[in-house]
Amino acid sequence: MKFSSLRRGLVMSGRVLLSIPFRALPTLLAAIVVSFLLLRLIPGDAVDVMASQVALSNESDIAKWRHDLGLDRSIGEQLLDYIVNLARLDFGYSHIYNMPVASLIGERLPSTCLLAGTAFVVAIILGILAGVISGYAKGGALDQLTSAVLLLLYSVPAFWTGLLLIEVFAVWLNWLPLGGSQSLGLDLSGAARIGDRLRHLVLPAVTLALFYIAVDARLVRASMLEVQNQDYIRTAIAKGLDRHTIVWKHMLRNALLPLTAVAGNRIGAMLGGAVTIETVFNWPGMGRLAFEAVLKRDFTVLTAILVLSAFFVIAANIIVDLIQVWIDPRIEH
Amino acid sequence: MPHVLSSSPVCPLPLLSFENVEVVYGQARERRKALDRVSFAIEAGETLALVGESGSGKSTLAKAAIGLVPISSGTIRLDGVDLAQRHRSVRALRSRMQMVFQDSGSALNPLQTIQRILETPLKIRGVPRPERLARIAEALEQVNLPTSILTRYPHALSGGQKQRVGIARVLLLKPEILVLDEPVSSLDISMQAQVLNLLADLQDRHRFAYLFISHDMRSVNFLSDRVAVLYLGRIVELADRAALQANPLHPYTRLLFESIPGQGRRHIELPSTEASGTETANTGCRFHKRCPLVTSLCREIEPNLHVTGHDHFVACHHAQTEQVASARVSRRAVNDLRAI
Amino acid sequence: MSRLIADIRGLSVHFGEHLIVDGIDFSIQENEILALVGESGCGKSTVALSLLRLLPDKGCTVAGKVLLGGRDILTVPENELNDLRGSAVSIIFQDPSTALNPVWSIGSQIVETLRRHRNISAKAARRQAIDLLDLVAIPDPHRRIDDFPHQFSGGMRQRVMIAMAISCNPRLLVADEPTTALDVTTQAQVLELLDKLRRDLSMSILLITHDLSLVADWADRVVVMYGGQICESAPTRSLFSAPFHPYTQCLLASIPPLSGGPTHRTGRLFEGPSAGVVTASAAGCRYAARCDRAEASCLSAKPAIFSVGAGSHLAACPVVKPSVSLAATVI
Amino acid sequence: MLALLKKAYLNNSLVSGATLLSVLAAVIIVAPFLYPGDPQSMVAPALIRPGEDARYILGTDGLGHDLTAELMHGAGISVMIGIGSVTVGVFVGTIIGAIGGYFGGLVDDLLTRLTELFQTVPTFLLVMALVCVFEPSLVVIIAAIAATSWVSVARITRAQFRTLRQRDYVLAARTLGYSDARIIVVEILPNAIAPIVANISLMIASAILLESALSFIGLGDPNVVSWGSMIAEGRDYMRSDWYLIAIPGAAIAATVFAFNLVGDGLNHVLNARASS
Amino acid sequence: MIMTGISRRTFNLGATAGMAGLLSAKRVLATPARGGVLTMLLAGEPIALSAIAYSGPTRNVSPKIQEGLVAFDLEGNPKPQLATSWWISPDRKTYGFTLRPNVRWHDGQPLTSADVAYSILTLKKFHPYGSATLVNVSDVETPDEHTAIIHLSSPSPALLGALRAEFSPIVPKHLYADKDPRTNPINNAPVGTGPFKFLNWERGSHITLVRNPDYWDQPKPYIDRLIFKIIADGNARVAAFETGDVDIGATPVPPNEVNRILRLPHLRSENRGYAWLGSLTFLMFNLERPPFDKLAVRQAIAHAINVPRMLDIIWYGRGVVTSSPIVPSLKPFHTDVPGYPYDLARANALLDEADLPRRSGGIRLRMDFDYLPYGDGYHQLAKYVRASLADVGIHVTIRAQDFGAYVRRLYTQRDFGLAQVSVANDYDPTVGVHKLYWSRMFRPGIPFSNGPHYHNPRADELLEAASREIDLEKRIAQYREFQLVVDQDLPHINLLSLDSYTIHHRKVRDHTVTVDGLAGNFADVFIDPSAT
Repeated sequence: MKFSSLRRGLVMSGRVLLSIPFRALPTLLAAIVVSFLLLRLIPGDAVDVMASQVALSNESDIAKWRHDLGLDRSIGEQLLDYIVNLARLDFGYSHIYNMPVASLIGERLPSTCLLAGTAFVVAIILGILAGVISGYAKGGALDQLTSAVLLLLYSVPAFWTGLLLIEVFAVWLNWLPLGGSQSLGLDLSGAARIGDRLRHLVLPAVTLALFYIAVDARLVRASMLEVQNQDYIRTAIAKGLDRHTIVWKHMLRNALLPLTAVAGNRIGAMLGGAVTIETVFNWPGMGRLAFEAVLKRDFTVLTAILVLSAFFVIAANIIVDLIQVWIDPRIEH
Repeated sequence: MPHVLSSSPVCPLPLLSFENVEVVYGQARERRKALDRVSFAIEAGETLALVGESGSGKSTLAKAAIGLVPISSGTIRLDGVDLAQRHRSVRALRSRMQMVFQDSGSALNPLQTIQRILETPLKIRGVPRPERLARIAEALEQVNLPTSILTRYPHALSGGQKQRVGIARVLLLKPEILVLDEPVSSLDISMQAQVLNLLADLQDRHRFAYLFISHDMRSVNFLSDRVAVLYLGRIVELADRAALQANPLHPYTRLLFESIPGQGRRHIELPSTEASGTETANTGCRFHKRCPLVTSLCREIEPNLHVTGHDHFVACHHAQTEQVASARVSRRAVNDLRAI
Repeated sequence: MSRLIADIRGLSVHFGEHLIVDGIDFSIQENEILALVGESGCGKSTVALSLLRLLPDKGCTVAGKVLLGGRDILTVPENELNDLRGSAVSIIFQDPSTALNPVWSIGSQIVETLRRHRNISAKAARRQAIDLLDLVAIPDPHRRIDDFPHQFSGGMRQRVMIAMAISCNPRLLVADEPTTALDVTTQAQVLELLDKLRRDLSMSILLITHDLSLVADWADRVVVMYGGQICESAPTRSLFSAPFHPYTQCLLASIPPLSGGPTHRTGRLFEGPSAGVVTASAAGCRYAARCDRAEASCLSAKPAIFSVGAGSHLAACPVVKPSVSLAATVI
Repeated sequence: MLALLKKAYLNNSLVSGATLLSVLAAVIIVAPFLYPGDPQSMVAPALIRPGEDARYILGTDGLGHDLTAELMHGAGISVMIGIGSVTVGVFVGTIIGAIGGYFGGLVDDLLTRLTELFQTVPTFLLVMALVCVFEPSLVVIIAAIAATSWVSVARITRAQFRTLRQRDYVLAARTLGYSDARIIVVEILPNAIAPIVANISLMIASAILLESALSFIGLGDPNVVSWGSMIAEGRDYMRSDWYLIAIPGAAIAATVFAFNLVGDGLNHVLNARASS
Repeated sequence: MIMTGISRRTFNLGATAGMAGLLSAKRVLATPARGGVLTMLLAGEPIALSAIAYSGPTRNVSPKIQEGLVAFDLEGNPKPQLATSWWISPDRKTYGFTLRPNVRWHDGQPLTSADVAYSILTLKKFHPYGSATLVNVSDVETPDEHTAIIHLSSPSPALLGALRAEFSPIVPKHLYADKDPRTNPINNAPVGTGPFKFLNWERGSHITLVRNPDYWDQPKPYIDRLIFKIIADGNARVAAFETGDVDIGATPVPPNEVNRILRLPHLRSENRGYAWLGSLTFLMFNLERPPFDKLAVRQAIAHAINVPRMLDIIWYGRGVVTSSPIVPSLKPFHTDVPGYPYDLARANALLDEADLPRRSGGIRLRMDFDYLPYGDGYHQLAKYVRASLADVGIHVTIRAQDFGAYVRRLYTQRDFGLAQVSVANDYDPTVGVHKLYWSRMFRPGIPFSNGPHYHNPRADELLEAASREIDLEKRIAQYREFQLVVDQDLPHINLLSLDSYTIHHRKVRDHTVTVDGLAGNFADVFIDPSAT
């Protein structure tokens, strides 16, 4: 990296970061408002569910609870309060789970990050590999086979794949655990503990990754094919470069640009996908928490999850912008 | 030059005039002037050619004239009416000025038949169908196209045919002034002659005024009466074609002429730097970085366009050979000056 | 006669069912600029690409021979071909803005070429790249070597392309419309540069262009193509002073004069024949359909090439009878 | 046009995808005739295995519903949800994208922010929340999926319009005095439609997947049979009667595969044309 | 010590389960072994781990940590837990308890009568059932550290049964004082006197308890670690049993899988320990909404549903059909009532009579149906009802919703026509039956109250009398008449009392030693090393 490009990179990164208050923050704020209002539309509130657990409490009690939760105030006031609290990283108190939402999510977030992060990395790596192979052997038998398999992966519902994988690897072969994120009752430590966690991670991460491997590979293949027809590839061929250099140096870096562009929103998609995967694999993560929150009508938790997802997506997009600044020297604005 | 203005107070108005027109692209830090204080005038029946390299603002000027690009300051007048006004009458006035596009193919909607392409402008003006068909037939005849092409799609036509369809389409609206944005540069050389001849014939017949934008001095030589040389958004020289060819005053104009291939010169000594939109000189003459005659004056003060000979304007400190007062200025040039 | 650098024999290219290049023969001499001219679609760029075997493998069939230093480019094995590409023969393309990889610095792209063909260290390659940039008159090459293509203007990019193309001292440089995308002032500079390099490095240049005025200025010899066939081939002076083939004549006449001549007030430009008297056929002369002198015989067979004048002025038109009998020595 | 058809005919994925889809269409059409009435009526003993009884080729589920009838009726529902949501999504997305892309400026800024907003909230969470807010019924599910699917259409359309509005024929239309509405609808839209159309098939595929996931977690419309709800119902039986999951799952995969094939094929054919 | 009505009644119940008792006697022969980990399955995640203010899945966890004053053996006889002995005044309005000495909380503090008083009064105020079972508690007197005396405003036959750990945990006052017992974070990490101490709770995954080495009943408990694994998905629960991931669970798998997995050599089932649960599934009409205000329409709908077949198809026959509001297991109060047997002709005739003729498409009526969105089989039940009613020309639209929406729709908004509800009758009708029929329990906003808005003065009279009646025979007679009245009025169509059962690994021994089965304290559970 030479000085001029370093300087350009720093200047551009600075610009990306400077744009946060103007671009990312308003979007986040809008996401907060929309999530908040959307979930206030739901018929039935947390008190209804609490009341069902506390079967014979009386009307005045219910009214008092509503008051305690602030549910009897105007939406505007509630929203303002919510935003002010969010600024202090206070996501509210879940009366369903009986604990502050921040600590509830804090418990679940690492699991989901582990699951989604692993799937993300696996999908990117295998996706690029498969895409390159497919683009490499364009039109050949290998490409056709890879493309068909990828399209199939792209077409199968992930939860269904998960069920099948459990059936095969956990029940029939008994190689891997059925679900959960760790073996219970064994006081494992050190390497054994990590190994145990990894064994639990394999199936859900693979299930979640499979779909995105297909997505990434198709994207990479398409952009490889597009890049293949660019003049500069013809130049590279005319220079007498061998195929490996052309593919890995000249095509891939250009072909990866569209992939980085979608990587930011991928975080959001994976959080959504985690709902079914975590349910199937009994994975104690945020996706399942979201689903449970829907069932339990815990909109404090659900709003927090929506807001947090939006935050992650926005943050990821900023990171993507920064990465793009560095890998695409053309970005000047 | 206000004193010139006052000396000829009774000149009739030109058909089209640009008065200190500026077009600015981008915002804040990325602001870039595509056109900088451009002034000229065109009268009915004459052709003004605009020449310059890419990035000189030729196409921006064409688009500004036709209203496709908003101007940042200055005035464009058609028949004396300021086109910036938003009157209905101004919109009607606009159809008196039409444009022929550079890429003959891309100016025709690829999904519509020639019939539809030609009919729509008339249809939206409420021309009844029989009259539409008659006018289309007439226009096609003028551009030497058979009516059989009406059922075809643009991709089935040759480049020359497409360009003629484009010309026929503007003829239908009975314009008075045509903006020709490099009308032949995308055509093969054998087609170019046909289209240029056609344009010349149409001008003869309809007394069209042409604003002819080109980078090809050979077609400029054929089609123009006067030539304006544009450099990085400014007119640096404006003169009668023959006068310009005989006596180019601005160093850039000379460079332009000398660079034209096919003059039997094999080795031209040229400075190696070149223009680009981002390398505009901050102060002084915008050509000074490339100019062989550059002096410290050029680096500091931007020369204004001034009259040097018979209807010959130039913006160069080194071309200040004749006094303005003694310059021979025709009525036509007065219009130019009024604009300036 | 000087040495042959490249010899093209019976080159035919089919794209699917379309015959793009129809069995053409020509050769390139040492240290000359040979211009291949013709209008769009005449197959001249296809010829350029087949000289480096750059045509796509799929849907494209190439026949004939492209002999370069004794080896047939069209049949050498892939690895040997890659040794030749960029080293013995290199190419520059029409649009310098897309021909350079946008995400790598120009320095790395030149260095890469050098190191592919020369066994030198990265450091030495970099030094040499700077020298090359200096050679193609890029100002301040030490600084600019690490810049990216988009940071250069069009003409500068084409200079970088040229630097890359000549980095391994090729015997032949194919320049496919090298200045079409450039401004007229820049065009002159680039051609000037190419001509200078040809002399300094004693290489040959195949200049592919549609612009006859460029040809007049820069080429030593001209080959005129129409519809995939060669119509005429001659030393530049000879071609311009005595064009033989009806198509060449028409082309030359179509060039509007730069000054003087007819203007829109005084006359009209020469227009070629709008349509010939015969309809085209696949077998015969491609130009017949547009030719006002075409006869029935033009359709029956592909016209043979005749020597028609002094030196090596050759043409392929059976109607305009050659003054000299059939030339057995083909080009 | 003819060339386009010919190309389409020669495109492998398009042909195989279309073949699969026509089988699907045939199934949807004959379903009400072959199995009139509610597929969820209890016609038979529960849990007959596939192939065990000739009357119930694919067997019956835990409530004695004929799986064949459910599968065939479910095809219609799944495809209807797919097509319905995509129709709404494409309609909304095209309008928003077209307006933003054509006019640019402040309008575009606002609409772009709106699409960005929808992109920041994970699709599935949003659909889940929407279905939950308004209760799971066909209309709500279609609307909820549409509420997320318009975003991609809007982005594609906007990009197309931004490019195409600079094209000479659009500039020509403006200089010829065409109204904005006419330029958008008559001049630009037909030229912008190819990537949108190519995308539709892929969108239907993902809408079907989305619906199946919704049904799977129990947020489907309980009054109709969709393939997703069949899997959800079959899930409790999965350990012993795996066919209850395998059959609808395979049906989803095959249908989505077919739509994806067609989408890929269309992409290939239409984009090739656009680039040529 | 005075035998209460309750214990005598449950004794009768226990006698019917003599066979099971015999089996368990045989099992006792194995010597309990120390050590091992037991994994118990929970289908739903508890809200909190202390039952001080919560019911639901909490009931299975809390008793292991926090104990009650008394426990009940499998025959329904009370036995000491934290109270070593107790007495009841002749007017049945005063209950005295002597506390076990030298019992310490998990944090080392001693248990005192103040803890008991605090717990009972808190339970009365905040526990879901507390307000029914402890409604008559007027005061708790603590004459000394080890004596607690409960004063009642009127006799309360259901009181002693309520003092089990499952319903009435005794909690440490010193950790609750001045805090709202519902939101006290200690509920998530409870401190008790029980055989197991709380270790951690990973929400969405599991809860871990460890052996309390200082438990008062040495050498119990036997197992080192007790893990509750939370698996919501029915199919995953089956798989967890198959692979040995979990050892034990209460009614833990979908009905269709029970027979299959019980064929696996390592699994066993146990039917005891659910006698006091009394699950009842019924359909509830909204009597305020036409046409369900017409008796004929309600009768027609009842006649249109083939309940035995429903039981067979959905629950594989695991349960009993009952038309009574008091389930058969709740002896001696249950009475068989005539009910409305499956009879389509009769149903059609009744609908014709009710002026609901078949219109276009053969449809007489369109209606919505809401079902309880929790538990295995209710969704299928909805589909079954939908298909059944289609046969008599009633078009049903099933409404799926989450639990919150369901509760709000039925009990707050009252926007329903017919809905399926499942409740527990519990150990006494005053706990689980009164709230459903008593007109004073028509209280919109209160879940699982009198949802139909049923109001029959005679029924009210009978219920009010029965809640105070000390004489068992009189109570039985009151409830018999009540059941007949309700069957006539048909505000609910009572359908089924579904079986509950335990599935466990054969290595798990002595898990069911009290009437509350797996909701007991697990002090006796041990792992048979020879069976692992």
